[in-house]
Amino acid sequence: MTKQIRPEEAVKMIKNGSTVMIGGFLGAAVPLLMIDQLAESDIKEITLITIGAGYRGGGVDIGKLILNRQIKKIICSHVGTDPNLISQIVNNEIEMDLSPMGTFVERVRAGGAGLGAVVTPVGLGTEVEKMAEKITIDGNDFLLHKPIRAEIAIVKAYRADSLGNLQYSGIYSSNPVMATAADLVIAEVDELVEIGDILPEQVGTPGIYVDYIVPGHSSKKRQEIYEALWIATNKL
Amino acid sequence: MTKQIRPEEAVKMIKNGSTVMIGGFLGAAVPLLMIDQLAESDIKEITLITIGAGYRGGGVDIGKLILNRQIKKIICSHVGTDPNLISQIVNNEIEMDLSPMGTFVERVRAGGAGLGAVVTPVGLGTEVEKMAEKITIDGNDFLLHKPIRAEIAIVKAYRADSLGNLQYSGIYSSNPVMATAADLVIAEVDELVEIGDILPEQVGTPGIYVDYIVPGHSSKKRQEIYEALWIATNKL
Amino acid sequence: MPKNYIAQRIGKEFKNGMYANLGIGIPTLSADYIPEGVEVFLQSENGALLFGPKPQRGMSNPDLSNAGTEPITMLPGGSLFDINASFAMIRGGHIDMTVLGALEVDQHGNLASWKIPGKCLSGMGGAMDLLYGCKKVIAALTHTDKYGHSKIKKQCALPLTGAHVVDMIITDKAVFSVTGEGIILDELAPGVTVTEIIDLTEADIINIDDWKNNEK
Amino acid sequence: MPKNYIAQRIGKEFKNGMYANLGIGIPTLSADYIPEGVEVFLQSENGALLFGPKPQRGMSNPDLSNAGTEPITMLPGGSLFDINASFAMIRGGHIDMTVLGALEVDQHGNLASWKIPGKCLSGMGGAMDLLYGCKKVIAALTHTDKYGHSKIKKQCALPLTGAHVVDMIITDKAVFSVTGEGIILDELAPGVTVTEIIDLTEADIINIDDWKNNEK
Repeated sequence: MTKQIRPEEAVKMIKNGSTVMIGGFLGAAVPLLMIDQLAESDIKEITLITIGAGYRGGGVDIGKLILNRQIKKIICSHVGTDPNLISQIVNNEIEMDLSPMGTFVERVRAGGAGLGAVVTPVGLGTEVEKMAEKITIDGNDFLLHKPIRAEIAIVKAYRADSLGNLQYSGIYSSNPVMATAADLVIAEVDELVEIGDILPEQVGTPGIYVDYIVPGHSSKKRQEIYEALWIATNKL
Repeated sequence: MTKQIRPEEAVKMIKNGSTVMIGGFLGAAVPLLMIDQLAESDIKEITLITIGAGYRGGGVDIGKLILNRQIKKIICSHVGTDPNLISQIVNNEIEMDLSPMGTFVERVRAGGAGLGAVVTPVGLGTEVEKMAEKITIDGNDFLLHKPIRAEIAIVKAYRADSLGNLQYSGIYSSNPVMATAADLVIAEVDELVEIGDILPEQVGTPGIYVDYIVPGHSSKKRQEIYEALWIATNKL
Repeated sequence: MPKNYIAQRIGKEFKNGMYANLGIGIPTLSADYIPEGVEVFLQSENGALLFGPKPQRGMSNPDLSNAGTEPITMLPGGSLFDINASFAMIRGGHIDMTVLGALEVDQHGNLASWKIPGKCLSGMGGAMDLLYGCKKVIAALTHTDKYGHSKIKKQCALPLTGAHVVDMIITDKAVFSVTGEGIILDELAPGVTVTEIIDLTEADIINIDDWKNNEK
Repeated sequence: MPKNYIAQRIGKEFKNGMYANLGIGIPTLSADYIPEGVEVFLQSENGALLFGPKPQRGMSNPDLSNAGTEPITMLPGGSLFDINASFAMIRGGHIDMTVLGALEVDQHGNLASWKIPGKCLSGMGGAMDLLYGCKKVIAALTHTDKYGHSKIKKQCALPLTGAHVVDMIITDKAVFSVTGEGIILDELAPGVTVTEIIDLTEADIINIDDWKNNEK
């Protein structure tokens, strides 16, 4: 059964040294309130699993956790948007496990889907060969990468019902796959609805995957936040 | 661009010896009209890729192709529902490539998603070990299976627009994954709609995957067909 | 009826909030014995979660059927997804319990169901993924075949559907737990004696002496 | 402006009905130069197909943005899907063309863009999947760096984003095809001479003699 809790309670499930997966992509489709709670907490030494860094320029969304030096290791595919993150990596303050984006998301899928590895040609002949094992199948080379799982995944969805069913709107990003690949899954949503309001075909993440639902900003509030951010950064 | 054509035209793209993937599962969510066209054609020596045999008892949906002896090889996970198929396999008239269902659908996904293999623990210690390569990752054994692709996939969806976007209704079954894993994809649908009628979140298979749209039975007609079948076979 | 007894006994294993996948036959029948007040979320491997009973005639939906192509209904809060998502759910360890039929099981937790060499061929279908992926695996079968031979073996002779996968065995005569070392007799069906179980069970029952002492 | 010229030249590569993914920077700019009457379906690797221009202020949707988190709109017939479906589409060879920026490319079709050792680190992001998966790969970059050194190399010195992946190179000076053996000069930008290309290109241009003869 899925429980609805406040963000302040949800954040208590994360400990020093926890491995935490956070859904979304460069600031988009991210669980803003839960990230704020994390940033306001004393939790340190986090292993953060995310597709990439936060919103371009740093200091926004997961960039706050970097500024606060709460991250010990990052497992991702891209860090180029956050100069603070880059400098902490370069100074060996943050350890990095990098893979190409398509490989990264398949590694997370493998972690959630009980698959033993990801086998892909992407990155042959590049430094990615050092991050994987090279295998040959019928005379063709491939790179074998290991699955990724987290202790806690924090994902962002549009709506949820009390069974934990999640509906997405717009760019789903890494949220659906991350919801499958953690021991404990917390979903931050714009809106809570009655059971049956999300039709079976509209469910993006079935409730079986979701442990806790956290009410996030309303859709209206999120529109204001992103519109202001885009205007302030000359993107709108 | 996706073209709308009649089933009689679509079937001409299939040749003797073609490798054909057919979506659906034991008679459910299958492209009924296209199967009828195939059954009425002279096309023989087909390699059929399907999750399992046709509706229980045989002779219905893809069971027609078995009765007509149009199939040379079947790549699937289950044949138990069609006694005609079983006898042709036992008599070495049809060659069989079998894998567990979850492995089978991942093999098709790998074929469509550019992955080199499927690595799974399912089937360790069983005869499936003979159907795959055994590999060890961090001390744990897994079975490595190769991708599956077809020359032609015939899938069944609810609605389509003229860009080839497909919307599913009810059990999607193997249709979405099969639409990604063939050189040529034909989709049979209940209904053709205007561009924009299928909302971005409702698209189950983006038009990029679909080459031809074939108008199938209407939803009303399909309801009558399945209701009659279920009543006749004591399932309703 | 042994089948109804087995289904009824399976019913006791359902816990509130559990996600379960039930195989064709006796396991499916067990859904009728889910205890009052216990909510169980049933998964169908062809791509549905939280499905309900058969529809009335005239109300069937051609696109809603279970893994045996029998018409079903969806309950409020149910979800539909493609077959890859369904097996990712199964293989990934997200389903709490599966109950599957078997031709035979053994004291190592092996289960055979998909093939009788030279006699019967069906293909393993989704059963293997369920056996390897689900958190708890219950094998449900009659204790003996039609000749009275034990289906609870020391070692399965038929091709396996899963190796070292069964956690619990429910028959018309008894309930067993499977450990790495052998099977433990947990329960006798009403009217069944320890002597009868010893006679009808080929597998080594590691706690059988305790039962013998208790019966004395 | 070299950047606008490159973007404009990329525009000629768009064919009607093509599915394309455009990298950040010059490639994205090329969407403004899609020829009249040519319909191109743009893919964004974060999970959208057939997206359109930026919305008006006040009309932005917080959940619709491209891979650079810039607000977008969806066009009728567009589709949204999760990131695994997006990269399955890319890696599976379903996208007709990708245009990506680069720090340098070479005559073997190698492309470097993600790392300058000791200086700049970004991570490869989605670029590698695009390079290995898309049917046609165009590298779009200025012909020389700020010191006037050729970015079209005999052999890339920087860590590669993709090995043997580039089909075509479009710069502000010329257009090249990449073969297994070397690069072919297909086209000079207006006002650029063969001598200039020879001076500014480190890579071996295998058909350069034909161009020299033509110029005489």
